[in-house]
Amino acid sequence: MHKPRMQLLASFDIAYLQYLDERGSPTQVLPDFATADSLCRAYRQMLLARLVDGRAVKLQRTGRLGTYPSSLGQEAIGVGIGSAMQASDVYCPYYRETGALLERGVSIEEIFAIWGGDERGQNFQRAPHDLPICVPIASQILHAAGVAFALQYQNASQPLRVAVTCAGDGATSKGDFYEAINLAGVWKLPLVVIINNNQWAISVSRNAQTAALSLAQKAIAAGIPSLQVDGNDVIAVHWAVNNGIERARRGEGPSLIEAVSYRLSDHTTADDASRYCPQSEREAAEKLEPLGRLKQYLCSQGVWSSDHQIALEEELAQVLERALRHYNHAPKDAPNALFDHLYARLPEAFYDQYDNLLNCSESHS
Amino acid sequence: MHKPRMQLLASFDIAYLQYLDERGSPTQVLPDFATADSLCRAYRQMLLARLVDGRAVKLQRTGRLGTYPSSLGQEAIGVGIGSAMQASDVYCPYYRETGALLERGVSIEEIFAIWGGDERGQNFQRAPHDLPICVPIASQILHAAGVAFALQYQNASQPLRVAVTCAGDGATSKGDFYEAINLAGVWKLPLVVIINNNQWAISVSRNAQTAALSLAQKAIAAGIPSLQVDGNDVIAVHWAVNNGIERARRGEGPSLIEAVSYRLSDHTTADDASRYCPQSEREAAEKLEPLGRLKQYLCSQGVWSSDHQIALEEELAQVLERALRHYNHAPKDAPNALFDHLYARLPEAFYDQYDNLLNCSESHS
Amino acid sequence: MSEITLVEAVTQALAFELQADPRMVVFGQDVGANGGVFRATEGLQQRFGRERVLDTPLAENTIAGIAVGMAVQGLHPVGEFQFMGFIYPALDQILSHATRMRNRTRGRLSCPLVYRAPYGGGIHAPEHHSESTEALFAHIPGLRVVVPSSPARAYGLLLAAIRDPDPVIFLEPKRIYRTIKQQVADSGTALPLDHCFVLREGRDVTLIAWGAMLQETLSAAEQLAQEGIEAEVIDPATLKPLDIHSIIDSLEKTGRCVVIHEAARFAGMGAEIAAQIGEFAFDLLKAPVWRVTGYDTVMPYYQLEDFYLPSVTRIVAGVKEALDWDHPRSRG
Amino acid sequence: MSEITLVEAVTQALAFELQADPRMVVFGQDVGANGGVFRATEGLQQRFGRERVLDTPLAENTIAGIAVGMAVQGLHPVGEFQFMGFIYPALDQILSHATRMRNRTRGRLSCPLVYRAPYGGGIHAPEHHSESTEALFAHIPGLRVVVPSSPARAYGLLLAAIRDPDPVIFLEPKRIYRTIKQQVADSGTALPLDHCFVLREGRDVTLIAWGAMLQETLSAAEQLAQEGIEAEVIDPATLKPLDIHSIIDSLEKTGRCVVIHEAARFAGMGAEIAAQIGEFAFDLLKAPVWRVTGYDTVMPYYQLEDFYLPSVTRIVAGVKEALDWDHPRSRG
Ligand SMILES: Cc1ncc(C[n+]2csc(CCOP(=O)(O)OP(=O)(O)O)c2C)c(N)n1
Ligand SMILES: Cc1ncc(C[n+]2csc(CCOP(=O)(O)OP(=O)(O)O)c2C)c(N)n1
Ligand SMILES: [Mg+2]
Ligand SMILES: [Mg+2]
Repeated sequence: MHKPRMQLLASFDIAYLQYLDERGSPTQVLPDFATADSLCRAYRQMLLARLVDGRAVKLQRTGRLGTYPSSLGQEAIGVGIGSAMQASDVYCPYYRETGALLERGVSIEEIFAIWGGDERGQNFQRAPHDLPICVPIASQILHAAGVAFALQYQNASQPLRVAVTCAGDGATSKGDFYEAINLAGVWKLPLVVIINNNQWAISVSRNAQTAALSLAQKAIAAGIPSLQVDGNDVIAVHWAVNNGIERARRGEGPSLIEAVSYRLSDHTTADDASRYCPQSEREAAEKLEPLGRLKQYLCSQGVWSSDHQIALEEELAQVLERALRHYNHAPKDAPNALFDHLYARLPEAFYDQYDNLLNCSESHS
Repeated sequence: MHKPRMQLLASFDIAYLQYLDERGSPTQVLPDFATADSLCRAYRQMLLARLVDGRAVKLQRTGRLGTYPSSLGQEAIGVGIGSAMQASDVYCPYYRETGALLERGVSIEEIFAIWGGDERGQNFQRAPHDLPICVPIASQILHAAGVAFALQYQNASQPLRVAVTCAGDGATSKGDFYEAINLAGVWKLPLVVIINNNQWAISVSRNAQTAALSLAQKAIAAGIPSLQVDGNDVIAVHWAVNNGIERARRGEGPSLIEAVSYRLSDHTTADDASRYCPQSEREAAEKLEPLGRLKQYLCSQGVWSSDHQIALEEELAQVLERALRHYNHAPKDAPNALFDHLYARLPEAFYDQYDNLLNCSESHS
Repeated sequence: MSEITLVEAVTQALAFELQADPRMVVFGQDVGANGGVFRATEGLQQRFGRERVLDTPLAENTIAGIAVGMAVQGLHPVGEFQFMGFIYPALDQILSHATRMRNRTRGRLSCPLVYRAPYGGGIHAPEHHSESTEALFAHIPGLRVVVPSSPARAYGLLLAAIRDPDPVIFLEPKRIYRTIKQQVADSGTALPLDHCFVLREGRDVTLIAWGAMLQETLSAAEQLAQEGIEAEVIDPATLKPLDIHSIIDSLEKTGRCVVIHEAARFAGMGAEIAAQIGEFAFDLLKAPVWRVTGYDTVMPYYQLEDFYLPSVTRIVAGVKEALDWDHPRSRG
Repeated sequence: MSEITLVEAVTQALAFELQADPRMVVFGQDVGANGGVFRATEGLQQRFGRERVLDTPLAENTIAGIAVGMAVQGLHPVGEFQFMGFIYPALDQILSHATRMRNRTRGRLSCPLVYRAPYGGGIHAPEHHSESTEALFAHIPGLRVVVPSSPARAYGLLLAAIRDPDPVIFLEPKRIYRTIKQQVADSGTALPLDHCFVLREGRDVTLIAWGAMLQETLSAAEQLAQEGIEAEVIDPATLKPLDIHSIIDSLEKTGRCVVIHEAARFAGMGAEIAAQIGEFAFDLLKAPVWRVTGYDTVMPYYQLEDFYLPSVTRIVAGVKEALDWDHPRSRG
C-alpha cells in the first residue's frame, strides 16, 4: 500500500512534575520556596480547608447548609494556587475551591453563607477584586481572560498583575474553556489556568470526557505552554502556578496546568458516588491524598510532630467555631435585597414590583 | 535558579503532506488513485467550481443573486473532499463549498437558489442525506458528530458509512469546533473534519485567530489524529480525506485535516478585502493556486493540452448556461412556504397567521 | 398498576419508548450509570445498553448539536440538560438549527427530537439550579414547549413529545418530581399536545398555571372556594403552540383571568397569554388579565427564594384584584 | 455640523466616548482594520490604537464572556456581535453573568458594559443575518434593551448605554443604517434611557414601534392621516425597562393601540406591551391592543422576506381593525 512521505511540521512535549511522592519522600531537590516555614503554613491551610469542608458537609446533613461540594483530597491544589498568588492578582474561582478561597482571604462565614443560600457570601470582604465562585461550568475561564486583559490594559508595563482561574476536568469539555485559552494565547494575556483533574465530573469519569491522554495537552490547541503536575503535591502545584504567574507577569502570556488529584468525596452532598465509583478506585486514591504526604515529609525533616499537630488542630477548631458562631448569628438578608443590587439604581418601571415584594414580605413575616 | 526535573508524559508530532508543488512537479511518488483519468476529472470539477463561483459573483453584481461567498483558490479542497467520499456517506458543508457541493450532486441551480434567497436550494435533490449548507460558524461540526453517531448506530458493523464536514480557519476559534472533535474522539465516531485554512476569517487573519502554530495541532486537544496538507494540491487533499474516511470506516474513529490554502477573493461579494489584505500577500498566494499546478502536471504527463482545455471550457460553459436558464426560469416560491415546512403539520394555533399571510400576499401581488 | 411520582413517570415513558422504538437514544450528563442527577434515567443504561443511553462530555452545546445530527439521519434523540440554568449554551443549536432544519430544507430533513430539562425553584438548590425561562423557548418559531404537571401528564406528554415529528423542549417541574404520586398505566398511550387541561371547574375566575405552580394555584383555588369564589384552573401543558380556544371557553364563563408563573414577568409567558386573551376575547373580559409571577429580578439564592416565588397568598391576592376590579389600578 | 447616517452616529458616539473615557475598549469580529462589516467602527482602530479597538477570534461566547471580566475590573467594554443571528452562543454569558455580577456580589462588582448588535431584516441578506429576537433579551432580569431609530437617537442612546453602570444590549436596526440622514451634534450629550420618544402626535390611535419598523409605522401614520385618522407614534427606544407611563399617557387620548414589530409574535415584545397596557390602562381601552408583527415562523430567505415583515399595508389594516373594533374578532 502507498505510504506517503510527510514532513514534520511541529512537535510538542507534555511534561509531568512531582516533588513529593505519595510517601512524602522528595523525588528531587526541592525548590527554594519550600522552606519549613512555608510548608508548615501550607499544611495548616490545607488542614483548615479540610476541616471547613468536613464541617460544611455536617452542616448540610443537619439542614443548616444547602448542597455543598467538598474538596476533600484536592486541598493541595487550592493552597498551591493561593500561596503562589499576590493579593493584588485576581482569582476567578469555580465552586470547589475551599482551599484557594481561604488563601485569598475569603472568610469561612462567607463560604458557609454562599452554600447556605445567601448572596452576601459572595461579597468577599477581604478579596474585593476576586470574582465570586462560578457555578456554570467553565464560564469563569472567559471572565478570567477578560480580567487578564483588564490588568494588562491598566498596567501596560511589567511586572503585571495576573489573573488566575481554576476549573474541573469536566470543564475542559466545554467550549468556554477552549475559547478562553485560545484567546489568551493569541492576545498573550497574563493568565494562568489550572485544571483540578479530580477524575470525575459528577459520575462521568475523566476518560469519558475526552480521548486526550492528558488534559495538559489541550493547551497545544491554543498554542500556549502547559504542564501536568501531581495535584496532591502542594510543592509541585505551587511551583507550577508560580512559574505560570511569573511568566505572565513578565508579559510572556498564559499557560495551563493540569493538577492531577482525586475527588475523595461525593460530588456534592446531593450526590452518592457509590452508584458509579468503584470502592477500590477510591481506596487506592486515598493513599495518594495530599495532607498525609506533606506531614510525613515535615516530620521527616523534624519540623513537625504530634504536638504540633494537636496544637494546630486545637487552633483550627477554634477558628472554625468562631466562624460558625458568626455564620449562625448573622442576621437574615432582607427580601428587598432581591431588587437592591440588580441595577445600580432600580428603574422606575420596577417600583411597582418592589412595593409588591415589600408588601408580600411583610405579610410573610 | 531552581530548575525542576520533569518527566516526559507525552509527545505529539504534526506532519505535513504535499504531492504536487506549486509548479505542478511531484514532490514524491504519487498514490495509486492519481491516475490520468481521475486527475483529469478532478481538474474538470475544480474548473467547474471556479466557473460557477465566477458566474455567481457576476450574478450578484447585476442584482440577480444576493451576497455570495466565492471559493476562488480553494477548489482543491472541495473537490478533494468530494472525490474521496462515497455517495452513501454524509456531508455537512459550511457555506464556502462550491466544489464539494457539486461533487455531492448538488446542482448549480440549487447553489444559485440558496444565494438567491430561496430555501428550495437546500432541498438537495441528488444528495438527500447531506446537510444543508450551514451559516453559523462551526455549528455544523456538532451536527456532523451527531450524524456520525447515527451512522455508527444504524450500522454497527464495519465498513461504516462516515460523516464528513468542513469549516474555515476562523471556525477553529469557536467552542463548537472543539466540543465536536472532543466528543468524536471520546465516542470514536466515524467522522472526518476538514479545515479550509484560507488564511482569513473575513478581515481577521489566521494569526489573529490563534497562537497555535498549525490548526492541525488542535486535534491533540481532542486526542485524535491530524495532519496538515497543502490544500492547493488536490492529490494531497484527496489522500488525506480518503485516509481519514478509511480509518473511520474501519471503526478507528475521527480525524482532523488542515488544508492550507488561500482565499483569492473578497470574503463575500459584500466585502472589500483591499481594506485589510496586503496586495502583495494576495499576489504571492495566486502563484500557489490549485488549478494551474494540476494542469501543468497533467500537461507534463501528456494527458492534457490546450485542445482539451478549450473543449472542457466549452462544455462547462454550456453546463453553466443550462443551469442559469433553469435558475432564471424557476417559478418563485409561494408565500405560504413560510409556514408549510415549519412543522410537519401546522398547529391550529397558527391557522390565523397563515390566513393573514395568504390574505396579505394576495393584496401584495 | 402502582402509584408513581412524576420523575418515575418520566423514566417509565423513556423506557416504554426505548423498548418500542429502536431509533430512540437517550443522552446527557450523568444519565448513564448514575441515572441522572434526579434519577430520571434510572436503570435505563443497564436495561438498554451503553449504545442507547449515553453519558456525554460536559457540554450543553454538544448535547443540543449532536441531537440535530442524529435526528436528521433518522434517529429519535432525547437529550437531557441537567438543569434549565445550564441550557443557554445550547440555545444557538436549538434556535438556529433544530427548529429550522425542516423549513430550511423544505421538508427534506427534519428533527424529531426532544430536549428535556428540569426547571423551576423551591428546592433550596444552589445558584442557577432554579431557573424558569420557558418564555425564551416559547419565542422560538418551530419549537414546541411542553410542561407536565402531574405523573400522568408527564408520562403521556413525554411519549407524545418523543413521537412528535418536530423538536420539543420538555420542561420538568423538579419541585414536584417526588411530591405527588399517581396511578399511571404503562400502556404507551400518549396525551395530546397543543391542548389545555382543565384541572378544576369554576365560574368566577380562570387561573392559568403550569408545572409546579399548579400546586399553589390549586391550593389558592381551594382557599378561594372556602370564601365562595369558584376558580377554574387550567394547565396549558403545551405552552407553545398555545390552545387559546380552551382558555377562551373558560373566559366565556368567568370573564376574569389570572396567569401565574415562576418566571420573571417581563416578556414572560403570562404576557403572551394576556395579549392573546385581549385579542381573542376582549369583549369577554370584565377585568384585566392579572399576572402573578416571579419578579423581574434574578432568581435569588435559596434563603430568599420564597419571596421570589408566587405564593398561595400572592395568588389569592391577585385573584381578588381581578374580582374586585372596577377602576384602574394605580400606576404609582 | 453635517448630516450623518445612523451607522455614522454609532461610530461618532463610540469615538466620542473612546476619547473621553480611557476605560473604554471596543472589540468584536472585524471591528479593527476592517471597521466592522457595517463600518460602525470605521477608523477607530487607526485613531485609538490596537490596544483599545481589537479584533477578537471568531467566538461570540468569548466576546460576551471577556466583557464581563473586563467590566468587573473597571473597564467599560463595548463588544460588537456581527449580526444578531450569531449572538445566541453569547446568551449564557449575558444571562448568567453580565446581568448577575452586581446582584450576586451584593454590589461588590458590576458590569458597566455594552453589547452591540445589528438586527432586523429587509436587506436581502443570507440566512441568519436578519433576526429580531429582542424579546429574548427583554426577558432577562437586569438587562437594558435599547434600540435606536434615528441617527440622533443612536448617538445619544449609545452614549447613555456606555455610561450606564449596568449591562446594556444595544440593537441597531441595520436596514436604516444608511437610509436616514440627520444633523447630529458631536457634543457628547446622552439621551435618557428608560424613556419613550413620541415621534408623532395623534388622537385616534397609538402606534408603538421601534428600530427600522418605525419607517413603515410613520408611513402608515401618514397614509392614515390622509384618511383623517391621526395616529400617535411612539418609539419606546428602551424596550426594557419599559416606560409604560408615556404609553398610557398616549392611550388616555387615543384609547386604541397597535404594536408593530418585526420579530415573531409569540412571546414577543408586543405581548409584554399589550399585557402592561391591559394591567395599567384597561379602562382606557376602546379596543384590544392589536399586534402587527412578524409571523411565528422562521425569518425566511430573502425572496420571501417582504411577506414576513410587517408592511405599511399590514399596519394600516391592523390600525383599521383597532379602530373598527366593536365585537370580538373571529377565532377561526
Ligand atoms: C454548564 C453546566 N452544566 C452542568 C452543570 C452541572 N454540574 C455541576 S458540577 C458538574 C460536574 C463538573 O465536573 P468538573 O468540571 O470535573 O468539576 P468537579 O465538580 O469535579 O470539581 C456538573 C455537570 C453546571 N454546573 N454547569
Ligand atoms: C457564529 C457566527 N459568527 C459570525 C458569523 C459571520 N461570519 C460569516 S463568515 C465569517 C468568517 C468565517 O471565517 P472562516 O471560518 O475562516 O471561513 P471562511 O469564510 O474564511 O471560509 C464570519 C465572522 C457567522 N456566520 N457565524
Ligand atoms: Mg472533576
Ligand atoms: Mg477562512
